Amino acid sequence: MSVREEFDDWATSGRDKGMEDRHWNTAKHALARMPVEPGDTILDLGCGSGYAGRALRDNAEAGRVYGLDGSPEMARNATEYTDDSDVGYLVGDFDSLPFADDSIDHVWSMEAFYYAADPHNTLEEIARILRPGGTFYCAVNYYEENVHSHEWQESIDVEMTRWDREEYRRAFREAGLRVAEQDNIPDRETTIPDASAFPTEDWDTREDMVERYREYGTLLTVGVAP
Amino acid sequence: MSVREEFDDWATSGRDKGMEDRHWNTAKHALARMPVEPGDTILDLGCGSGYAGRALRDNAEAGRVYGLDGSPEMARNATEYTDDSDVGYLVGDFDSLPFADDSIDHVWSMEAFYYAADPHNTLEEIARILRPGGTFYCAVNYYEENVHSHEWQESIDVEMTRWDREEYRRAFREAGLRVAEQDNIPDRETTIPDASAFPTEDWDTREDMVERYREYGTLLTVGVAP
Amino acid sequence: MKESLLEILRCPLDKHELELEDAEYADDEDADEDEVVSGTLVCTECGERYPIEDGIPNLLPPDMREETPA
Amino acid sequence: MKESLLEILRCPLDKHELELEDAEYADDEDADEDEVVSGTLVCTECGERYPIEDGIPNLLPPDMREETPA
Ligand SMILES: Nc1ncnc2c1ncn2[C@@H]1O[C@H](CSCC[C@H](N)C(=O)O)[C@@H](O)[C@H]1O
Ligand SMILES: Nc1ncnc2c1ncn2[C@@H]1O[C@H](CSCC[C@H](N)C(=O)O)[C@@H](O)[C@H]1O
Repeated sequence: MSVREEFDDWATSGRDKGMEDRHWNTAKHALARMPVEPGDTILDLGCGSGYAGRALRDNAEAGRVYGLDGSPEMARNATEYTDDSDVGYLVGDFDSLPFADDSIDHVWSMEAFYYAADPHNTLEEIARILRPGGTFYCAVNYYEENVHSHEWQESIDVEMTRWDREEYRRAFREAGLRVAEQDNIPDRETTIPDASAFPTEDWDTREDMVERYREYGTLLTVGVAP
Repeated sequence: MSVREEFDDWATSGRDKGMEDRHWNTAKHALARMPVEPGDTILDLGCGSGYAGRALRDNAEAGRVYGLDGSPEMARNATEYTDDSDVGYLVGDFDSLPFADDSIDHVWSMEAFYYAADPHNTLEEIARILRPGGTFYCAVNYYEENVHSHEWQESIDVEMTRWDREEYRRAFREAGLRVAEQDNIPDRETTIPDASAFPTEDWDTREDMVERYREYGTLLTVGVAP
Repeated sequence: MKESLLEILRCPLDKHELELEDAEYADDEDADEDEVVSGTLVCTECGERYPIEDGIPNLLPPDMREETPA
Repeated sequence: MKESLLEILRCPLDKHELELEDAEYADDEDADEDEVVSGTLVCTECGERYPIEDGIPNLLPPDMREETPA
């Protein structure tokens, strides 16, 4: 199934908003670290509901924010959620970014990068469009060390790339990006029930759920164009 | 008073260990973000008791770690706290770093950078010794937005530089470093007593103490050599 | 989309500049700049055409753009 | 200090290489490499001398090195 078919479906059934709620718990901490200067141009890859761009405009004085998504329905929803004319959404694919060389100050991507058909090529595309000194904030919950995420592939028809921390660092460097930081950002807000509630529908043990959210959380890798 | 006189005194009266305990609450989170590869050479500027270097050797497979301090007594204490021969301490000054160009993979500094007599020159020195792609992790509790730190200067005889977040970013860029992230790392571990305990010796209100530790915490600015 | 996006937008295939054709604009008096509601973006190099619908430009490579098969 | 530190250590004043003189080594059989306990580091360019005491090299610029005044 194509990205478009899979995620148009998610968008029309309202899953874009559900993801926004869940991802915000860790995304907000990563977004707060971005060294955004007033007027900067920011691109959100796989923007979904587009919340990251709206937050960067509201809190970080970003100049223009563009959200790119392979699903037209996602881009349509995102457009409806804002009337800020300095936030724009467009349809496009990670492997053929429709931007000029050196045209973007910062690229953000949450829970989307690993859907790229050719992630190494996507990193090269990101390195191409970033101006020297621009950053790529790549946040993922689906990665090798997070064993609790491995089964997600079973319910998604788009092939997902499952790198470990070191593979992320290496791939960034191969694409010409400097690696500035790598971090696990814990999700301290998702409610974890008392031990008596386990097993739940999704979790065998409380320990697993604690490990997934409070320990592994979101893996952030920050690259910088040289 | 000179750095040496002020801090030799701190070292011989055991304040190096007190700082280690307090600073570790936030320093460990910043250290965990460093993209250290096995074998990397790391320099700790103003190392005090030298805990950061020891932690990087134990947890991040750093190859060699050097701690530099302007106080001979600090360097002496730090040397005594380890028998790892790949950790070395030396006496030197921030404004005349005794290292070759491009010789260091990562520079770390906790609660020390602002003592530099000429911080802009120190940043240029750091940019000089870092290899391309190397990072500078600069962590400070004393900075403009942290109003609760302003009075510290009164009890320290070395002149301290009090930049705000933006001044840190600008100074890094002026020295030729890319700014990859800036973040406030909360100290969630320092015990904050019940409201009934306030005012305490150090704090008028509980709100102030919460703001100081849980909100402002430690300001981290990460620079990358291009 | 705002017309100024054209400054940095490029053809996804060959990264050349795009020209806006058949543009229709929103009649919003508050807008400080022209808001394109529909039109076509044409690559100045390869001639490939990309639609703008409901203000959203679709810059998918042409082989990914076709409608969902039934 | 380990002797290998000399590979990256430089004169703080002019950043030229340093030469080790009058070195005394620790007689530690476990050490995989020579551990210098005392000696002098001499700048190959300006001739400035930096002491190593108790294994700790002091690379302060000479005007910051003098003993604490009484
Ligand atoms: N190859 C590709 N090109 C562009 N977008 C893609 C893509 N593969 C997946 N996506 C988009 O990436 C998104 C992943 S879901 C994450 C959405 C949002 N960032 C959030 O945090 O909630 C989906 O909207 C999907 O349509
Ligand atoms: N100009 C300078 N050059 C070198 N070291 C300096 C210096 N100014 C201050 N220092 C050192 O910086 C240290 C600051 S105290 C912080 C120590 C340690 N990093 C910790 O986190 O606990 C002191 O040990 C002091 O001697």
